[in-house]
Amino acid sequence: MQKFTRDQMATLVANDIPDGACVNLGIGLPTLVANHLPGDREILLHSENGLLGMGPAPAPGQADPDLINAGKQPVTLLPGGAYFHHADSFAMMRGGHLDFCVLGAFQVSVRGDLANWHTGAPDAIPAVGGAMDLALGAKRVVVMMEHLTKSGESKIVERCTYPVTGLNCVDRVYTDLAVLDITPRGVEVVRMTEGMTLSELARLSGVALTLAPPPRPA
Amino acid sequence: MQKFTRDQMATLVANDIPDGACVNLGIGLPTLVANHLPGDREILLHSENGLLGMGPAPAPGQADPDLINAGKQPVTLLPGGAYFHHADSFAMMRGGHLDFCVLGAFQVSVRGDLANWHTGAPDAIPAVGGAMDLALGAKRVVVMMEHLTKSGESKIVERCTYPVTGLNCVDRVYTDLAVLDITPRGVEVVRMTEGMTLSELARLSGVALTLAPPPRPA
Amino acid sequence: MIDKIVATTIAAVAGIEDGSTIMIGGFGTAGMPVELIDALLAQGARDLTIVNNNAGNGETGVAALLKARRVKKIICSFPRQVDSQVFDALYRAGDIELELVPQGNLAERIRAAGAGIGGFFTPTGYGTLLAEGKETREIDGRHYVLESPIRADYALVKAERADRWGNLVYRKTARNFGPVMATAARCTIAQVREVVALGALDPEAIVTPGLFVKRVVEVASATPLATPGAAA
Amino acid sequence: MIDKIVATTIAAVAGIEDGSTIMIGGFGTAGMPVELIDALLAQGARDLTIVNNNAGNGETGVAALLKARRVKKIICSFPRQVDSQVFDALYRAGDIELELVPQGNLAERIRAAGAGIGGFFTPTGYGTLLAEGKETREIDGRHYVLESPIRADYALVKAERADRWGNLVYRKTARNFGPVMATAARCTIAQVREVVALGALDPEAIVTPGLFVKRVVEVASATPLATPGAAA
Repeated sequence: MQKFTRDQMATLVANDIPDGACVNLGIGLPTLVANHLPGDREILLHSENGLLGMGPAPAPGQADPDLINAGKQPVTLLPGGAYFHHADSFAMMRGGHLDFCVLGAFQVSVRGDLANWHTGAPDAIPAVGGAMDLALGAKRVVVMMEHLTKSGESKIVERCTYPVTGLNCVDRVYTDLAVLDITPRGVEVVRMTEGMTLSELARLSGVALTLAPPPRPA
Repeated sequence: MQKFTRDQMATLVANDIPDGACVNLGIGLPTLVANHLPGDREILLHSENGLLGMGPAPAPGQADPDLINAGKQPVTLLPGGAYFHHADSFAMMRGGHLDFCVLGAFQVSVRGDLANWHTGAPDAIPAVGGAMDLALGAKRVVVMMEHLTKSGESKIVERCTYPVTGLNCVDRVYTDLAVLDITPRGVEVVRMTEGMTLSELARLSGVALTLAPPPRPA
Repeated sequence: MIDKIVATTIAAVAGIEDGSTIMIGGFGTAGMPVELIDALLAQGARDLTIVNNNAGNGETGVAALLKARRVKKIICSFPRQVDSQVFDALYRAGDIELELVPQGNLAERIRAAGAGIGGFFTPTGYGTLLAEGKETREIDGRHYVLESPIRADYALVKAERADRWGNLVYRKTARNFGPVMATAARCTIAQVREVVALGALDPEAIVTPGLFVKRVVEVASATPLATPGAAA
Repeated sequence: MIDKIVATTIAAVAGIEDGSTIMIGGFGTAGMPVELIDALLAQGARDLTIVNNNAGNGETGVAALLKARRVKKIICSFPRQVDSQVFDALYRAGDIELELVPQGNLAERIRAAGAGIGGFFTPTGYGTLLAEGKETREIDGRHYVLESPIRADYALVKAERADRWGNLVYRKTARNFGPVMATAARCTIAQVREVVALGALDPEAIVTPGLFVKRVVEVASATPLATPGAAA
């Protein structure tokens, strides 16, 4: 079975982000998107710990411990960037001022519920960070994740079995097998890996899928 | 009947403001207090339109239309002063961060209700501005007003007949006849004009008054 | 490339629809975007709801908009001023609707809209005419009124400097309502004294980050004179 | 004369009572007032409730306070990190109480306390475990949870510069929770890299006006190195 690589997934997401968008990239897989943003688009990265206009990682030896992203990695600030405090930063997200938010996930349900903060394991130490804010944090919330768990179960589910992060909040899911839109009509397939069929994808996913109108070539 | 002059009233208020206090002086009579602040105390003036550390009126010809107080009069900023936006400015007041707020009033009730925004006249165009915020706007809210209306009615009342600005919010009242504390035990007289007696003041006021313990010499 | 700079005030207000809710910055005339208001007057939109601290001074700015009968409703804290004759006449004639809001609640309601808050409990106004009919609640021994966010279609604000991303810094007390209004409108339009190069504004001192601003126009005109003598 | 500058970190934390609620700024180690925490450790107050985004990194700062068993409860958004071994052990042993709050709600609840707001409706967390038992409301078709303010007795924050009135400016993303925490405590204590003369801070760029700050201490030490690899 052919799969999108992580970089291919990141490229698919990056290409969908329009010029001028303000974007928050969640921790993990979504961070990769920054490396694939089209060079002819000016896209502003927001980090919820208080900056807009985030630049790339600093050159070796240039890291500033006071200039980090939400993953606590050293970053830089582009000319035109700005700093602000935590309440202002989350007000930007909660108030719907970001255009795009890209998140990782354990599960996404057919109605767009997101589970990405807690495995539900009874011995786990819970930690939520900004996950629940990010889930509602932009005009468009998209998820990047592998389509199947290591044991082959679909992460696209009828109903989340992990504790949810937010309800009805995901607009689109990018997996290593497909790009899926969560719509009021159900889950629609926007794109599949080469050789994948709708029926095979639906079988793997265990949920009903239809082709998105109009279908775009893969 | 001997009365405190407006400047004497302002001096009484000013002397009660401790060194280091942050103070908002309302429009009208309270503005006079700024001229009587003891020179050996550093007192920070707040204006709700977005500044702390307000200085005196500018020299003639030096007025800056972008630097005004809540009364829309040109002012200056002292070294150490700061500008902030309206939501932050009112958060300072509502959050109890100012030490003193000095207000004018139509009426103050024996339980500390304040009426100072509306005469209740049916043809009046209502305007509230920051009055209701200022009424709750400091750890200590004091009122400066004449004791009697022009027609001789007491402005210290059992119950406000004008529409109230805030309930149970006034701590002390400075009038041209007395200084009165609003306490859970009732209205206590802290100071009177020379020659005034408690019984005469109570008669003029139309409300029960007691001497504040310990009585301070006038 | 992001470039929010437009060439003229007319271009800046293009597309404002009849019936829009428009926030207008300023406290009296300090921070009032007079040239944007003039452009809105020329643009012709009507049946507007205006959110401003006041209800116009003299015959210019918000007052001119009122005088031209473009405004059906005003949400403000202090309409009555020594020079609010235009509003006064319309109000007495029943030709304009007024929603009077305590100034701090006005600022906080605008901030709530921008911050995605559905409502909040404020102590200001409790027990007064302006809280009549509103939900109240006692919390930890203090009385509060539930207030709702005020959102707008457009916000017209005046700032000192901007760059092409729409970052804004303000000048002195002309800042007032600008930063919160900029967050609460679908489309925020800023007039600034000076457009500067990207990177010229100190990232520690930017008051309104560019994501809140859709259009910027440079208006180099002198600041209008303040109107002394009016109350807040 | 107003002079909030104190000579030592020990003097800065003097008087902190057992059982206090203490907000501590910082996001990971950026903005964490390590030297003030060390002084608090030496001062000896116990049975503390700590409000911080995290629950300690490594063995210093908040982690050292936890390790010394001074903390009975922590209110935070992200306790579990690669280097949160001190918290993890206490938590698994049932030796510390945890109130887990989504990060944006944490910031907004602190802001609400400082702004005199009695409670607010937030969309964040609706329908999740962290909203269980909380009042909810549908407003204009969106679902919200009622959240309450978080107040503190003390706030310990780290800033870049201060003057004797207590005005603060911060540095880059070390700003994070500092400005809101400074508004929400009865007594805010700031450690700063540099104390400057009154008037040296740009009044347009002051982030925390002095009225929010009670004590300032200069700590010229180098910023501790960031801990890479931990999540938010």
